[in-house]
Amino acid sequence: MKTYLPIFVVVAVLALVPFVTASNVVLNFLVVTLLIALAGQGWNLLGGYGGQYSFGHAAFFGTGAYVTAILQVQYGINAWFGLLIGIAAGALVGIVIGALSFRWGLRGSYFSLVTLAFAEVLRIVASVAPITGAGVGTLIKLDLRPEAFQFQSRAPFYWIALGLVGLSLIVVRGIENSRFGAYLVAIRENEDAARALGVDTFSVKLAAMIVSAAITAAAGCFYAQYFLFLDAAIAYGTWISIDALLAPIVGGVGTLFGPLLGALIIKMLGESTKLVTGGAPGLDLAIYGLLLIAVVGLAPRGIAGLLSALVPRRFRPPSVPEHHHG
Amino acid sequence: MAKPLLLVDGLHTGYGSTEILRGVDFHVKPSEIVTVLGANGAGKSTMSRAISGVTRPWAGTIRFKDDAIERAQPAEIVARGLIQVPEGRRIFPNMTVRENLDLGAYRRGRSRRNVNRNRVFSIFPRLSERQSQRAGTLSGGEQQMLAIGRGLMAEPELLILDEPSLGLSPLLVEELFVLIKNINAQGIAVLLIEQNVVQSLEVAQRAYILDNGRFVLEGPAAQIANDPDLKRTYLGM
Amino acid sequence: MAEMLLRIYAISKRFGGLLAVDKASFNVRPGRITALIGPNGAGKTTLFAIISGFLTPDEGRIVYDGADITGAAPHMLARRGIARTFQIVQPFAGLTVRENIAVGAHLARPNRVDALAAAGEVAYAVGLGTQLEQSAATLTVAGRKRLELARALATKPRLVLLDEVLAGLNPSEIRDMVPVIRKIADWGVTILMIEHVMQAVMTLAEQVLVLAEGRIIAEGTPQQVAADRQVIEAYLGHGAAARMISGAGHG
Amino acid sequence: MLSPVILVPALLNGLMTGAIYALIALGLTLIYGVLHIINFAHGTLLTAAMFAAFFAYALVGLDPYLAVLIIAPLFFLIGYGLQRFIIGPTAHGEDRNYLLVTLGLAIIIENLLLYVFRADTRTINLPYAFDVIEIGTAFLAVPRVIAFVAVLVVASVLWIFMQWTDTGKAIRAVAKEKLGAELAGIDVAHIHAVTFGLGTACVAIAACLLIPTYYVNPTAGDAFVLIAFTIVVLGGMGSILGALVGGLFVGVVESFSSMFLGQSLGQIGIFVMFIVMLLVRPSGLFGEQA
Repeated sequence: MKTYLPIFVVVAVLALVPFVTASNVVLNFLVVTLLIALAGQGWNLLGGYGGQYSFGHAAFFGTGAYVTAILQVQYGINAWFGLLIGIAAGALVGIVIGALSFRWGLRGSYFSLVTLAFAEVLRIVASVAPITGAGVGTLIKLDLRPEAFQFQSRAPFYWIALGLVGLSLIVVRGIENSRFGAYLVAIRENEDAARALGVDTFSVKLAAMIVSAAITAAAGCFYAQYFLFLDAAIAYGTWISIDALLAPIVGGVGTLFGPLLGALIIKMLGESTKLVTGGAPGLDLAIYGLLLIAVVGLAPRGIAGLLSALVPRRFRPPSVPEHHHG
Repeated sequence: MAKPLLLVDGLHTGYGSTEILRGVDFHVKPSEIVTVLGANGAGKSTMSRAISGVTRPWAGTIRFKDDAIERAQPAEIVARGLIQVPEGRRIFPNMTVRENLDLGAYRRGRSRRNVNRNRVFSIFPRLSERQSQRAGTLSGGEQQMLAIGRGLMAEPELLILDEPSLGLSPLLVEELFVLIKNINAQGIAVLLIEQNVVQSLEVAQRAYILDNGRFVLEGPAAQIANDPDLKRTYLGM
Repeated sequence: MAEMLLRIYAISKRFGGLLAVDKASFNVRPGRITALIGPNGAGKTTLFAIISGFLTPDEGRIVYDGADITGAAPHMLARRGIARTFQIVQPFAGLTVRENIAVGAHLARPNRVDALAAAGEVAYAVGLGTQLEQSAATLTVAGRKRLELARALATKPRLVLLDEVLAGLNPSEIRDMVPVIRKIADWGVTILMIEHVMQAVMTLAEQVLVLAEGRIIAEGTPQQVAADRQVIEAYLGHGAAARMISGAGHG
Repeated sequence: MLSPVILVPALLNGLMTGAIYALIALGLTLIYGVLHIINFAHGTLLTAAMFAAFFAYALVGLDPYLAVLIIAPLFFLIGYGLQRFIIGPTAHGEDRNYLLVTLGLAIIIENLLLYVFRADTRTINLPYAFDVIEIGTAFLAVPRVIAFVAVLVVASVLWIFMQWTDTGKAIRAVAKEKLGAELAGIDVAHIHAVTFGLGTACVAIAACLLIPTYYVNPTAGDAFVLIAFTIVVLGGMGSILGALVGGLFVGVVESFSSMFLGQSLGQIGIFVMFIVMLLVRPSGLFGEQA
């Protein structure tokens, strides 16, 4: 249980925020941050631990969001139940994309490209299909009752988002401590060596894809409930694919708290840019791009890695050798 | 005594956080054949890569014709006349033999190309016959000749040959070592990095034995060749 | 004659125009050390890749422990007890030595704690006991070879394929490694090894297979093979037979 | 419905559109073939070049077909600089980093354009934009015919350059055998940057050919990127001929599928083809098997 302690501490501390401030601006900011952290944790499991860089996690996010919304709007199904179905639907999309790309042995850039293409196909379909409201989008009816997963104030939303993030942290920590996790990391480090040691790389990658898709779909479901409006460019837009990979990469790829830390950093940067520029569109996102390049170039292990690098490590290349022949 | 053409002093390098070369000192004089022997993984290729500028040294100096080159780019080192024929040949498989050779003279200007090419063809008549054949379709031995020929196109003063005998049949290996002597007879210094101990010691004047990133032995090649204890201890023969 | 653990029937493998393995047939007896020798490019590593499931042969069959395993995936073969090492070592560079070995140990032990503990035991057996918590990236060549071996052993194999575990080691490191291989055989693990270091082949192997241009050209005890001077000289170069015989003398 | 009266114009129009696709894909495949990286900034560089062509006309009155003489070299330099000073140094030679750095560049360029020019859509009105040429039953817009011919010329020049010049040979050498090229004295970092510059110049030319008949806004290039990816995968990663043939083919497929399925679903046909291609034969029709 010791390894789960940091999760409980972090979640408990964050849970106190609504008691400190009732500011809707602050809570709204934090809800969005948690949402990105959740979507990013999904990406992190597959990309950070498994080394499979998806450029199309919007496919899962959007599916979760649309399924939750459509079930309510078109079929009158309860939103809480819709949340579960939305997560399952996201996982299902994960099975399809994962089974296809991993069965054919797609790796590296090819995998990134194919995930991107799947997300784009879904976006185009959603922008014309009648069931998604096509160009108009889908609006979830306002129904401010907890049973309908809608609340008067932001605080309950915040706690639910925090709960989902906490749950995702526990799931990922559990995976870290399991054979499945060890196999996943082994695949990231060296797929052939893993196969030689008895790792069924297809099944492990597929399983990682399913859990990853489910987590990111949960973020999509929550998004739908929180904003109550979706269209194809929101649900399946490249913005979420980018945020989902940016957060863990900035925070520390393949680390438990990387996505949360990264989401906090990029959202704070985005907000402060907006403040400075007076909300002109574009500049805040340009900063994301700059941040991405800076992290890749200067701190490949993310901000968390940067912090730990400040602490002296045991093994370092000797920049000045201890002995020198004259 | 002639001034050294290549002078390596206290060279350390490696990959990532793994140190491969742990302080290497040696020199090659003009017109000399020097051989560096050692097992797989002793650091031989790392050494030749560091000299050619492909791998950055962590510490130490490399001087060629009295100029420091340890921070120079590979292309600049080639321009100075220090040419490496790498392990595994590294020819351009989808180009013709002639295009391969001409790219060897990339830094030398078009005017000298014909002269150099004819010189290479006189050493390797077989390459002349196969000028317009795609390099990837040559046999292993011919590919090795092409690799050496491409190196000669750059007008080397020092030619580093990294494991040229690798993957060649015993007969071709004999032929190769005769060639190395011929090239050297034209005044080109040769640094021969090899696992083929017997023949390398026959052609070289001096030898160094590399083990675990350090030289454990150096001296005249003949002396090392005739010392069975040394050979057993360091070369496992 | 004892039942064979591994039977290779007329395996062929072609890459484009190149016939890498040409109707190679041989058997491996259980509990023995068999060495596969031959010049560079003879097809030894290709043959290993086929036996371990990384490549599918164009022709031929592989029978292991009485079952046809031709074309089975590497992880299925690992579960049946076939482990391999790679000529070019393939450590999980970002993991510690213990975590590396644990990946192998997980094959028989689903529990993380058990696997990590078992990894420690295997590490001690191959002489990596003091470097357990070190990152695999910091190991020397000799250390990486041991790690490669340890990971394979952690899967509790019946047959291990060792692809040049001695290559890149200096004579004193080879002297340290030879007893480790001997110890593994003494545990009852069958070993098929590709090796260039003749001395080690002569000391360790009970059976030697000579592969040249994709074909098995000689087979027998080390002494029998070394005695076939013509074959050896033609394919392994001048003085090879002498080296083999002197190696045998040392062993 | 399937009479030649409809099919022939659809075919010709598809080829015209396909030519532009081919040119964009040519740049992408060149960069992929030599640097082995997928350049995610390709589409936004196209957008940027379209803005350049737009303003050359809107502000100075420079005809896009003349502006190409300035814009193409300018974007060659931009591409050279991006690879030499940003992408190369930050990626540390790792595949994954190239993906992320070019993605980062794409985000930066697109959003800077958005910041400076807002989301407005702009078009230019050339006096001859609506002139047509009659070929059989088909009426083809003059700018599209010019574009088609121009693409064929550019592709031929590029092919001759790659085949016969020293720099072209050096590019091919680096593509196949980087270490060998380095040790033959070829400055690999320079050749990489030249290649990236050439790829960027290709999109700059494409931009000048597009602007007479197309609009520009900060996301205008995006529509072309995935199509270009499709073509590159279809034609074989790194194959110039593949990009050309693939581009024309995709243009025709799009033309026919939008005729039967409608404009918006026409694109889906391309993506489905893309996914199937990636899954079944990622090395493409003209590529070498990996």
